[in-house]
Amino acid sequence: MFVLRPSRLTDLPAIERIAAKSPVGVTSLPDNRERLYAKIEASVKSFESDVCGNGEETYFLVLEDTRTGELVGTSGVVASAGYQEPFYNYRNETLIHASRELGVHSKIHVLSLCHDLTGNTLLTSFYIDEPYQYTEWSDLLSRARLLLIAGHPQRFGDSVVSEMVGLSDEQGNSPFWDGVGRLFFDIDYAQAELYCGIKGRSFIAELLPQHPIYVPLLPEPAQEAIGQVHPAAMLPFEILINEGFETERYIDIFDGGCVVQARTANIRTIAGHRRCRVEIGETAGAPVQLLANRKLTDYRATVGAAVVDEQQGTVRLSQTLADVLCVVAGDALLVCAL
Amino acid sequence: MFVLRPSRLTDLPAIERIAAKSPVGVTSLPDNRERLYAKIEASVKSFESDVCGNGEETYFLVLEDTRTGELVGTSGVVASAGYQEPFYNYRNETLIHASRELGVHSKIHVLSLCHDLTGNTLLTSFYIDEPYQYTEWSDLLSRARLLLIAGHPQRFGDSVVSEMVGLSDEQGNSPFWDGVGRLFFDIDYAQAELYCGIKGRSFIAELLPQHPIYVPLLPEPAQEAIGQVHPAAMLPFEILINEGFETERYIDIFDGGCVVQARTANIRTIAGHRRCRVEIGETAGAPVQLLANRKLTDYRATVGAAVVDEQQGTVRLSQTLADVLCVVAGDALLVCAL
Amino acid sequence: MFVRSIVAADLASLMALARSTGVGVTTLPANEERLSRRIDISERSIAGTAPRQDANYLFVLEDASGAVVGTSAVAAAVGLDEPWYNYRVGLSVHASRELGVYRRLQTLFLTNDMTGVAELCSLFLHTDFRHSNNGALLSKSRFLFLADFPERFSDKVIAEMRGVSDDAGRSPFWESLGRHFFKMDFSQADYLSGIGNKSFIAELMPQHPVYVDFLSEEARAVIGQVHDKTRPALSMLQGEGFSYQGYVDIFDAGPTVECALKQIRAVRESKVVTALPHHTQADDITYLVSNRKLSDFRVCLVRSRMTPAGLPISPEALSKLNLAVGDSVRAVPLSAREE
Amino acid sequence: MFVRSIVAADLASLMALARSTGVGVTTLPANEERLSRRIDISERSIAGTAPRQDANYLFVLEDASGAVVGTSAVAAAVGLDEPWYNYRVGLSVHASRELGVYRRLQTLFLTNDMTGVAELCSLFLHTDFRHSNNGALLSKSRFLFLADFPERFSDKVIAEMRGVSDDAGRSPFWESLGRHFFKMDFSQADYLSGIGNKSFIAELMPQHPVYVDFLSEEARAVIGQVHDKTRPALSMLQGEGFSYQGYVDIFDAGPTVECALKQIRAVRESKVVTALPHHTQADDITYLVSNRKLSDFRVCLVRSRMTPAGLPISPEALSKLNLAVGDSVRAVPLSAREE
Repeated sequence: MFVLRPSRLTDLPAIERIAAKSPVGVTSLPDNRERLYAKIEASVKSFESDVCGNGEETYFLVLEDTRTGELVGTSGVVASAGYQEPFYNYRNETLIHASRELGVHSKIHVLSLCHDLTGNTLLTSFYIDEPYQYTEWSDLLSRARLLLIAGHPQRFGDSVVSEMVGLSDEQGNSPFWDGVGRLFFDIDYAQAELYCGIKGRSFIAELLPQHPIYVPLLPEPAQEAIGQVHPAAMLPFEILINEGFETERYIDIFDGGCVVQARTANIRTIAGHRRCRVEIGETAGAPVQLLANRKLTDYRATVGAAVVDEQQGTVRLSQTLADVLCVVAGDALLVCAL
Repeated sequence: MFVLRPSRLTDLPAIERIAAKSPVGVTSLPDNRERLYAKIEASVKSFESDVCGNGEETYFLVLEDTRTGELVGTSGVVASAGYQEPFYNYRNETLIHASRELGVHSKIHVLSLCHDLTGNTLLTSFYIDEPYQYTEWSDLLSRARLLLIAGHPQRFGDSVVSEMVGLSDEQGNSPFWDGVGRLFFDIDYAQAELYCGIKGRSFIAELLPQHPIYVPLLPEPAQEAIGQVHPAAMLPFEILINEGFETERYIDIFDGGCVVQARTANIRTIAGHRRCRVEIGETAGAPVQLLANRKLTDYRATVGAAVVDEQQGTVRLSQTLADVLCVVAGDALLVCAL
Repeated sequence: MFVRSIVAADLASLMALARSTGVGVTTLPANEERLSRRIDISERSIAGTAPRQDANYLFVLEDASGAVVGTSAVAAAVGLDEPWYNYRVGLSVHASRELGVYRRLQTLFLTNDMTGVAELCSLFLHTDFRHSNNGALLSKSRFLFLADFPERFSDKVIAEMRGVSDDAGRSPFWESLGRHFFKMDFSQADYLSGIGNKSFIAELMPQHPVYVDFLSEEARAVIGQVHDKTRPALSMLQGEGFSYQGYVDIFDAGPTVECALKQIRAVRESKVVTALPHHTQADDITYLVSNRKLSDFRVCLVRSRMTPAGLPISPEALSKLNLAVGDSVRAVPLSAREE
Repeated sequence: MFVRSIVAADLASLMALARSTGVGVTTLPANEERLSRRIDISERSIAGTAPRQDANYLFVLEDASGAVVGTSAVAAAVGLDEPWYNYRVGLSVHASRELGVYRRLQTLFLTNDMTGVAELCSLFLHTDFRHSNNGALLSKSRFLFLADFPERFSDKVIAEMRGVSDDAGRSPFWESLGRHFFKMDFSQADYLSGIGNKSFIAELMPQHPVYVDFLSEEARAVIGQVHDKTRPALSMLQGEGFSYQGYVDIFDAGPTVECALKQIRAVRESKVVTALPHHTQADDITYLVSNRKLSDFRVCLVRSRMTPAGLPISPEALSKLNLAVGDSVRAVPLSAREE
């Protein structure tokens, strides 16, 4: 059994191991001890903080094997994208070119540099070891973040976004970067991601032109990469699509990867969860559900059998599960169908 | 008592009288017999049409005094903005100008020509005679459109927008037009609105530059007019704000007036209405509510006393009210609190 | 051979010339109504009754038999009626010392910068007459008109040079840029533009800067380049002081060459002198000579040598110019090489 | 008085000159380290060891006592290290025949078009010496250097002219445009720009075209205009063939004037001739004469008259030039008026 909980400074060695395995493009999991340490430290502070809006907080979670204590995955939530530095994306847009005299009305696809998504809550740092992909545990790893948001709505934005890693080949070349970014920088994709890791992403964005980029002029491979998702990122992408996230409007400025967005209130897990009072008892034959407490520093989420009584507003759990979730009878618990 | 119903060709003289009274800027109520005739004709056809998406339909409603048959107001719904010609607005945007070396990060407000709202359902043509403003009848006139949408969601878009008339003085001068549009056209606001009425609005939009307009460079009065609403349009504006429409993002390209927008599903009247079966009976002391049937050519909406039984899913009405609403016992009726 | 202003009676000859050109010369369509309008505008321009935005002076080359064998024209000021579009080839530098990045990118900006300038246009010479300096006479005679009546023109003069296209009329620049923005062939766009629809086409072209690096290699190579067949015309204009200053055609990226009116060699170096009786000299050179008359403007070539007293001119040439000895003429060596 | 390349030993004199200028001359700050670096770059430029993007040739005017009383410089190619920004004043026409609308709007486009061109800069003359053609000598001596060593420079040469500002240093253009984009005074922006921070400031300026009509009337009036005190310098450059081609400074909208290197009058009309023994003539004019030596470049003024055999030069002038009779010099009349 696995439990999702806030990361601790003592997790650093295990998280380093995970970061080393995560693909290029997941800049939120840098393969760099100091930055990971800072990330955990910021998360600890965020969980401890007493805030009433979404500010600089970043929440970093780990998926722990309750038997062995081993970590097999990470995920994170940034309370407010663009809080510390501007959060840039390309917006997919069409321009209308009209000539009444010729009776022509053509729509031209352009990419416009924007920071529309500033202030949105950002889901980041999703990584799970291969054996647990496409199981209830990968669902837990991604969706428990949404229950964290549901449990503490005042700490997060009205919209939630997530940047999906875009297409790149085995040599680390990104067709979108090669067709767009390279024009302005003459450095390759891996180098660009490296700079981002060190200098921050807005550093490069600020050097990109503010003029719209005409998509029909881009090389075919770059056009095709627009809004695509790297095969290695299909799992987190599919989970969010099932949650009702939309894909059309924004893409990543580096690799053209899809940026998904949803109104917080409309996300399936957030709209569909129930808040219940915990009862300890028999759960044989009960459905397996997504469960999360409403605590912060003691935030826990897992997947397990639970019986919800809608009328009473209660949820019945085994004692073991209650222990894993750090709750006792009478505590609040968020429950959502898998 | 007043009832809202689809306009008919025989209403033309009465509607002409209303159009003559409506303020400049309400181009959806042109003071022109032929165009009003075409508008009614299109509406009749739309109510009769059998469509399964939101296309070219335009619905034009009139508010009738049930005693005298006199018309005291109009309102309309365009199923899909930009269906026949592009629907242009200015998008309020900020550009970030950053200099790391100087440690400066400034946000510059710009207006970008866009047609983002294409495909949204558009509320138009709101006008009500002075004595009935700020009464339940003005509420009916505006909100019954939302019940029309609620009753036939497949005929409308996922988002609803409405353009509010912006600021202009008694001489018909618009400070926003004088500061922006006049630069490119050298014609005054009234003339511009006149051209729009005749040639269509996109005609002028196509001649505006695609480059963003830097707001700090505009004359003060033009800046101040951005997103403002003409005093004469405060009533329809306030009704929609109460419905949860948002104001920040788009403005009109002519007068800078506010363009309000809401997700269809989140609009208060749409989210909060109940669909009930009609029962005829006693309603003494019952609350006065917004009522609309689910018909098309026989669409009727009014405000009256009605008793809703939530468990049974029924609504009890007087026979008089049922007659006004063109419903008999067992018919569906949409009910919403005022 | 001599050049003169066109007159209404030339319509039939002009039609005959237009028919002989075959297809493709959009500025000289074999359409009686349009040619008649061109002649009318030219006559009204000379009479001073055409407004400046319409003024367009059309000249013809008349051969010994009195036939019209070529045309050339000057528009007083373009773009005052409908917008006149060019791309301007600019430079955009993206650099970051911290990242060690320095990129210099060519950009194309849609502009109307040439609004109001005078334009050399409608140059056409029947193939049978493309020899013996006829082309130079036909083209450069306009410069003497500019020199004689500068107040009728803008201070700047341009000529749009045909860009690179292959034998099938395919323009690599068009294929890489224009075609994306509206679905038609270059030849069709060029035709619409030629008959005066340029502004409507331009509505469809990108308004935001286009980075040249996004274009195909072939397209990049032809920006500001002329068609092989236009090379002699370009050389001639360059010899007169015209130069490419970064403006190109929005369809084929052919260069617009420009020169200040007063800096055109044939304007700057032309002199108003007295016509003297003729006497042949060993070191005669070819002069371009105008009669300086607005209502009956004529230009021909004269073999002679300037003297302090004036220019000796043969009786034949004087008769072409409708002048007599002692009249005033404007003369300039036909080309800088002659001097 | 003569002009020569700066050498390391000039540091103390240069510091003294810089101190005497008072505040405000950003190109000549009284900062020993920065002046020392300028001298070093100039020496390395002459030695050919400075890369082209850094090459900057600094000259000084030495008076009879051996004191340094003025400076002038040429940068080989600007914008190769950090972007070089200008606004280009363009035209945008908004017209609709159907609406009867025709509007011609001036626009400002941020460009890096001047990237790679040579720039005249750092001209400063001590107030006590602003007479007797000293200013012309100091400024124009650079043209002889360009004529003698053109391969070291780009084909185009520019000079940025100071724009209009009032006595308090307030620029109407800045107040109407720049100030909106970052909250500082023109003088501060100008200072940051002067010390080489131009590109960082430009990051804050609007990248999209700005319609001039959005600016204040005062600001519109000064676009492409020079400060009253800069008018003589502008006239001098115009006399040499420099002209304003629509590029202005992004802060104060002062004009950038430009000329092809080979078209600068003092370059084009200068001749390499032999120094002859001196003899005064009645019709002597003032020549600008260089010794054509890269490692010990010198220029002075000579009253003389060109002969087919060469230029007679006085012994004093020859000594300033470190030459003897029979050596080769480059000479040009100091101004077009002299000819």
